[in-house]
Amino acid sequence: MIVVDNVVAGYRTPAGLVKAVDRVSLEVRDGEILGIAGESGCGKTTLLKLLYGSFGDGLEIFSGRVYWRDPDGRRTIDCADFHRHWWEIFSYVPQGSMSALNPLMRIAPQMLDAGTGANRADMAARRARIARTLAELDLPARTQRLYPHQLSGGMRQRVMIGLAAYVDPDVVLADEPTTALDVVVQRQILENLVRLQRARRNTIVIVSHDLGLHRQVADRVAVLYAGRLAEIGSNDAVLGRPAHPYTQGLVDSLPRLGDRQPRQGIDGRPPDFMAMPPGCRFAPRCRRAIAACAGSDPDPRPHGSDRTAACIQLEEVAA
Amino acid sequence: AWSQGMTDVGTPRKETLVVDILTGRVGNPRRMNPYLEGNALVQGLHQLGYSILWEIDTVKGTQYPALAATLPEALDDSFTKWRFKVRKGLAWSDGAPFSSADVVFTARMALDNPKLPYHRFIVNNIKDIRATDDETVELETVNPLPKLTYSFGAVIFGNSFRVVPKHIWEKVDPLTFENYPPVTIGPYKLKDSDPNGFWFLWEKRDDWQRTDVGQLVGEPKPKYVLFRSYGPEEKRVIAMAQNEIDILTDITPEALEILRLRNPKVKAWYDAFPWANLDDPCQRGISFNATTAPYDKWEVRWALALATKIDDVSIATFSGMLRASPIHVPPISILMKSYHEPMTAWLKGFALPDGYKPFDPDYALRMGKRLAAERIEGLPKDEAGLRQLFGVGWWKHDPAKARQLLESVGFKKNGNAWLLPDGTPWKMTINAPADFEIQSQRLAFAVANEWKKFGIDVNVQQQQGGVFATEYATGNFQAGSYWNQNCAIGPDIWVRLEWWHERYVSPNGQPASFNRERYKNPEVSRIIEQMARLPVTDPKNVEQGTALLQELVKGMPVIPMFGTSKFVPVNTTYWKNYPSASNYYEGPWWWWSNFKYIVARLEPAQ
Amino acid sequence: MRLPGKLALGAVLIGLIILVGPLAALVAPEDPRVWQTHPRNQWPSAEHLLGTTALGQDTFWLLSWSVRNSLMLGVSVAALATLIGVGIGLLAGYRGGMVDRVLSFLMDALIVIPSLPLLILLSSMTKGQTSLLAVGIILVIFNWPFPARQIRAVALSMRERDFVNLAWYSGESVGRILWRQMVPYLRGWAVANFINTILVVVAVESSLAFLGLSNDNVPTIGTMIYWALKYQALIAGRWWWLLPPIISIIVIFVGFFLLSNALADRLRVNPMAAR
Amino acid sequence: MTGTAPLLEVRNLRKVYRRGGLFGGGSGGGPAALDDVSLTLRPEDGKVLSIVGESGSGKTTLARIVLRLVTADSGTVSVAGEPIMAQGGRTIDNRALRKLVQPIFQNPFEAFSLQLPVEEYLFRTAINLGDAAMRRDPRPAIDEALAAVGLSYSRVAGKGIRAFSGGELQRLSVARALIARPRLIVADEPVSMVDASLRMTIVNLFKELSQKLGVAFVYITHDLSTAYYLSDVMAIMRQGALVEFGRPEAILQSPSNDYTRALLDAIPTLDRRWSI
Amino acid sequence: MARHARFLIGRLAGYVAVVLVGITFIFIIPRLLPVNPVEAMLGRMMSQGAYMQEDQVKALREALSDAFGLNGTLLEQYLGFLRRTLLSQDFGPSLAMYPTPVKELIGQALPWTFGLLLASVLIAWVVGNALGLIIGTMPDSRTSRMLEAVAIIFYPIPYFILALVLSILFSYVWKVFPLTTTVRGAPWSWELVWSIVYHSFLPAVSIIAVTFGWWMLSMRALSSTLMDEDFVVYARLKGLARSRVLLRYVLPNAMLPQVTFLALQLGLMFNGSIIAEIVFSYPGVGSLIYTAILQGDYNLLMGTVSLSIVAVATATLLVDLLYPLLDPRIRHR
Ligand SMILES: Nc1ncnc2c1ncn2[C@@H]1O[C@H](COP(=O)(O)OP(=O)(O)OP(=O)(O)O)[C@@H](O)[C@H]1O
Ligand SMILES: Nc1ncnc2c1ncn2[C@@H]1O[C@H](COP(=O)(O)OP(=O)(O)OP(=O)(O)O)[C@@H](O)[C@H]1O
Ligand SMILES: [Mg+2]
Ligand SMILES: [Mg+2]
Repeated sequence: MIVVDNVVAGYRTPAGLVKAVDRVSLEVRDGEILGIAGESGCGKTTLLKLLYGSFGDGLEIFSGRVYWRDPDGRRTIDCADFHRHWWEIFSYVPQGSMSALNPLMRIAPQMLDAGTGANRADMAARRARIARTLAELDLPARTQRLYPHQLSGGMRQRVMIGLAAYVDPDVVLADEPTTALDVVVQRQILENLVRLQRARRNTIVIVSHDLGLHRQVADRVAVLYAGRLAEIGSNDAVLGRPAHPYTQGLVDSLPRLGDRQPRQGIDGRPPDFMAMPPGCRFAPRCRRAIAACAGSDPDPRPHGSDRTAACIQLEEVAA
Repeated sequence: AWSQGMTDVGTPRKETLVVDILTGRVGNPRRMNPYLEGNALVQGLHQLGYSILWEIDTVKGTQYPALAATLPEALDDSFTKWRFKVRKGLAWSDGAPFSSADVVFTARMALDNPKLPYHRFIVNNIKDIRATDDETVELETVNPLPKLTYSFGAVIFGNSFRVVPKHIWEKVDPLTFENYPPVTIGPYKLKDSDPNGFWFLWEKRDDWQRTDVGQLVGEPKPKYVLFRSYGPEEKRVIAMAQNEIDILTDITPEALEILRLRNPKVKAWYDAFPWANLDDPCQRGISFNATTAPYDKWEVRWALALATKIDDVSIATFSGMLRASPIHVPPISILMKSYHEPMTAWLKGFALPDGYKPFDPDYALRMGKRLAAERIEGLPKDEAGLRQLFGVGWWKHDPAKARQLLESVGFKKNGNAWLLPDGTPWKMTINAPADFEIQSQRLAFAVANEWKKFGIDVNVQQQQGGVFATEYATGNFQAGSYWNQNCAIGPDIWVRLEWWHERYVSPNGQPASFNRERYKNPEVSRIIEQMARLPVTDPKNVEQGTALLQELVKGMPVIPMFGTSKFVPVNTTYWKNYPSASNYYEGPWWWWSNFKYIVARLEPAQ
Repeated sequence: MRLPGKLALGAVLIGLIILVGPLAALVAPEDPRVWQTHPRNQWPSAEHLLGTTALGQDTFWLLSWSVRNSLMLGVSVAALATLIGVGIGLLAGYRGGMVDRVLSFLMDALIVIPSLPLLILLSSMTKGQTSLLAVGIILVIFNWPFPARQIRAVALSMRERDFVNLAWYSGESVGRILWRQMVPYLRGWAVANFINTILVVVAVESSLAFLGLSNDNVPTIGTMIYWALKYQALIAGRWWWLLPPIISIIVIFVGFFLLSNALADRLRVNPMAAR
Repeated sequence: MTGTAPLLEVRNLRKVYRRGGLFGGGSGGGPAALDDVSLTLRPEDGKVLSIVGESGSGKTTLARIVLRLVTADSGTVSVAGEPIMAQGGRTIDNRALRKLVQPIFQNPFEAFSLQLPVEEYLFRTAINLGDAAMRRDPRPAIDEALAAVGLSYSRVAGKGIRAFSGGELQRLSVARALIARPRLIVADEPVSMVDASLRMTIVNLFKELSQKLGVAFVYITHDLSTAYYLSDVMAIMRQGALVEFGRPEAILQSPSNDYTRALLDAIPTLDRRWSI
Repeated sequence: MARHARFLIGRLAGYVAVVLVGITFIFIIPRLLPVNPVEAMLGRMMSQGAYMQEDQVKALREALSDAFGLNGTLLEQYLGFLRRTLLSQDFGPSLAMYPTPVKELIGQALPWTFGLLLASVLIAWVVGNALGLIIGTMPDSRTSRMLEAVAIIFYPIPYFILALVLSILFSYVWKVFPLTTTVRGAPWSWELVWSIVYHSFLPAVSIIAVTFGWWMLSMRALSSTLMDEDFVVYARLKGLARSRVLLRYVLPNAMLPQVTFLALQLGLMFNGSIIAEIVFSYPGVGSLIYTAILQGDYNLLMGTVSLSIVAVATATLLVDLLYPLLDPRIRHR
């Protein structure tokens, strides 16, 4: 279980702090698939990096704590030490995975490389696993011998998924893993992933802005808005019966095939981290905003059995 | 890095004399054919391998028979028919006896091989040569050749007529023969050499008695003579400082100073100032191309002489360890006696056409004072000693007179800078050797420094050997720190000064063999012709020589400056009885053919 | 962080060199090229800060002239050679095709031709009056192809990257693409090449002097070292003659190293965060 | 026919990637990335051509050939009547090409230099390709384009690529292409990392631009719903070949091809859950 | 395919052109120099003081000009030269060391140059790049700061000084290495190999000391830029050991310029290292070139330099062809 305990984290820039994750608390439960959704730039990637313990690029925790606890609760690891367990407990599919491959190495050695520290299964076995994984991802066998630039965007992305999955870690953290994939392949891969997850009971966190995708695979879904956790709860609750006006807006803006009527997204634009509106951050765009919204920035509170949400008018909004 | 008492070529250090190779590493070490000009010989072949018919006594400046048993005897009054005998009982290093046939064979080989570079010389000089018996050679020259021994015996350095063994060479083509290992006549024979040319090991012959050295001096003590090259001066100095080498050739005064301080066993020619041997037979000065304006005027050349403060030049060049010479032969001991000292009176009275007397007899005294002020020890206390050390004097430093001379031929002074008669600024380039012949190199800079102060835009162009020589030969120079022209070793100074004859002048652009200053003086030429007719031993040689020198002083085609100071340190750790100022039995020219006579006199020090 | 420290140290070192070199040379009370103006081989003293040479020159003033000349020659040759080299290398690699073929030919031909005989030719044609300018030009001509060849290789690979394509589609000229898109990736490299070339220039000066091709009218660090060696300052322990030029070249190098790296760091956009 | 040239005409394109290596030669690198692809977007058909297809089916390759970043083995391409690629024939010069076509690259993380502030691309585009007014003062145009993609200049100013999220970078790519106002924008998955709400905003913008300003789009995507929503003509690709080409309604309502049916089937929606 | 063939043909034509230009140049330049090999040799003989008469000098001059093949027009000489070099790789006799064939001289020097320079160039390359990589990628670690400080202070010390100081230290103060080259041992024996290694040690160290700096500086710059790239960042996120990230991800991506220049250096190696060879008395090609220039030995100069011309041209050709292997993205346009 990964616990995020009231964390404020983000980036220090000359213009000020970017608190891309702001007072967020949540748990990633063992053996679940957690979907993280939210608008572009709301802090999904940042949150995922926290879960992975990746601080190389200026990310800092300003307050709060992130740690992992093993199922028996005997061992905890602080996120500062996660990196010792990369590709053993945790693996990661970065966003923009298309440029995350070394242009001068063929695919197979790059995959073999991952987790060399932790996973010392013998080479032949690992090669076989790589071949199997790539096949599962619907990649031709020759992919192994190609250089990254010889792959299409989607193929590279699949390689990255394979890279994270083939060593079979406890926790797979995937950041927009299927953006470059056509839906057929995407479905195939996700189905595969879920099937494997069910068999092995490992944990998967998928970041995606695609609510439809979360609906298909996630056990629970978290929705972020401008660095804050808007809503978290079971798939059916959050996506079936959104409680937060923002989640509602997202659900509504989802285009439907065959629909040619102009559709509007949520009004307005996501706020700037440097200039957050006072009170509830969503208020300026919220169709149901009331005067009180500008005065308080609500923390998530339980709403129903399996969800928490952060809105002062929860009752009213709930469908 | 030498192990217990052994050299790194595997000979006992105590029995080995280690000598610097004058020219450094030899690029083609297996080629020892002395008749092919690209083969370096100073790695021992010249000094120890071959013997010369008539060797030079470097103390007296006269020749004596070496390989020959006698000096040549002229058979007629026209000096075209000669006879001499070769030494009896000599043998080649392979044991074959030496005889007059070898001498004749050598000459014939050159005569019969038009492609041999030496051929033309022999053809021009020898009409016929034959051995009348095992020890007698008779020859007939093409033209009268009163100074036959100069042509076929050593004067300076040696002679190109190197007798080779007939029994070997008659079977080979001298144009391609490598001559390795060489069969030689000297007291040592080549034992081993470095394929890369860094060292050459010579071993004393068991039958050393059957050599000219053996007969004339006796048994040489060093069992081995190792010629080796250490590279740049720093390394050579280190090598001697740690007793790896016994004899160094030609280093700078600075290097000598370091050596003296580092290793008390290292000795120079003198035990005190000026340390260097001053008897090198070529003197240093600045030459002019006498056909290139404005240096074609004697006024200009004389003005430049008077614009030179010789004391400063001396200090800048070799810290004052130099003997000045106002005339065109080197101020070596023998010639000081024959010329410099006798001519002092004339020099004092000598006047330029306008009556100005340029001679300054007191250089020696001023230098004595100046160096004493620098706390140099060991300087002579008395005037005579000083004059003997620093020379009879030089020309005055008189910029005013120099200016007047220049203005008399149309030069103008503009501020501090001189303009040529045509109004353009006077720019002058002095050719100087780059990184070899250090004394000439430094002299050029020092003189340039003087003339700059006088207002001429002087620039020293250092040149590597090839360029330096080529420009000199082709007359492509204005002034140069050249030294070839003014050399002499004995009272008969004809050998080199003969080069001043105007028939040798070539147009600029074409190579000249001699008189590269391109100086034409009918009087000089006339005296030279007269001297050519005198036999070597004729006392009139000195008389005529004096006249010649006086003529040259008037014309000043070269501004003579100093004798050459050679810093040739020796290391007395393993060997002693090297020649030195106090033990003057030979000059210190390790790279001359008479080196074998020096080796024969060395004694083990331990 | 550390940046200002580096910058400051670099600036101080270069400032020092400028002070000791060009500035001091301006106010030199004497022409250090003239020999025998002072007693020889003097230890450093109040009168002669760095003593005197074996030729009776004041070492300090000689040093200041040398540093000035070497600095001028070194910096301008290094700057030009680096600029031309990087520019042409990028152009050849980026444009490819005929342009590349021609430029590569030029580079290869210049790399292949040894400069030594050419320098000898030059010096003999100018009768030893080879000016700093002429030497500088030759050095530039023979030193740009090396960076060019290396940079071309980088450009060959970089031109396949999308941000370069995007810049091209932003209407950028070839020049600006090279300058804005490629150079920033090579800035550090170019700076390294620049300071390295300064060293090359000083080394060439001394080997020219070693070959007797330098002009005695123009003292430089290289020739100063050469003369000191020639007069055996090294083994005679006359450190005040030999060490100052060596220290100068080290200071120049380290100074430029710190300064240029600090500046390059400044110029660089940190991709992690806002500027 | 109105006599106006097609906005985009692609004829018989073929491309097989070479294997690379020491001599770069040898053609057997793999199957053809494009196998005799022809398609045309006529003005009368509309402005937006969307290309949907399997991953690795050659969409990007096609786009890059139109952009002249990849040379095809054979075939011709012209945009608005101007030849961009012709077998041996005349082609337009680079300047004209850039006025005519603009790209949005698939991978936003590769599309900007790590060493430059991202805004530079916006400014340079405006200055190089904009009209006189824009050249004088590029800011208004930039602000406008940024606003259109839900960003503001102050959020962009001075920042390097790493300071942006993936979606933000994609939006910047879109904004840049818009500033150039070309005749054709080749957008390779321009909104794949953008959430549904913003995606609609941007897609709406495309629609608006195509209608108001006549900018044509090649819209490469795997999002069938926006493709359907936006495009006038749709192409579906698989393994280097065009499997369907026509009006989106026609294709989606009566897919003639198994692959198209599979595509429609695989779209994740909220109302339906896959049975895994 | 056709495009590729075009590239190859063009590149080969360039190769031939470079070699021809270089060779022509090295034919012409010495002949413009004011140095005449005959005069140079006469000068040498005279300054050694041998007594000569004028007809002797003249005769020598003619004989030597003839032997050296300096008669005939420049064009005739040039054509003859091309024919000889291209057809039979024969450069004729050395002029300064007449009549030793140039081939023989080069053949003797080559193994030395090769041994010394090949080893030291490669070692410097490895050491310099390794240091540069460490310093560039871990700019804040103590070790790399120290390494950097030491390297940048030592690197600018002029070669000549460094070499001399080294030999004073190790051949005089602490006598572990010899002052000069005396190689002993039968050909191809271990003793010989050891002897060569022993004698090459100091020169090699000094060459390495002055050449590794560039590799370090350039690698430092290249690798520090690369640290920002996504694939490097991700490689670290893969949990790879730092060394592996550096060696497999950073290093190869910085190799293009490094390999290019290494190839150039290996080509230029045939030039030898003149100063090193002089200071350390090393019998390599460098000292041959030096003598050739000094003595106006046209043939020797042409022989040695042609060798280096061909070597450099070949090296650049090879790297050009190798680029696609080093970076598969590179295509020849
Ligand atoms: N430079 C290249 N060298 C060799 N093969 C390549 C190269 N680029 C692409 N390919 C191959 O060409 C095929 C088509 O690739 P392309 O990038 O056009 O696909 P795509 O349709 O854009 O896919 P995606 O939706 O995954 O981005 C793929 O099989 C890919 O492996
Ligand atoms: N290194 C950084 N320095 C400064 N700001 C950053 C940095 N990385 C991200 N940000 C800012 O933090 C916010 C959150 O970024 P994050 O990458 O977490 O978004 P995201 O939810 O993943 O968006 P997307 O769906 O577009 O990828 C963004 O506004 C972004 O501009
Ligand atoms: Mg993200
Ligand atoms: Mg693609």
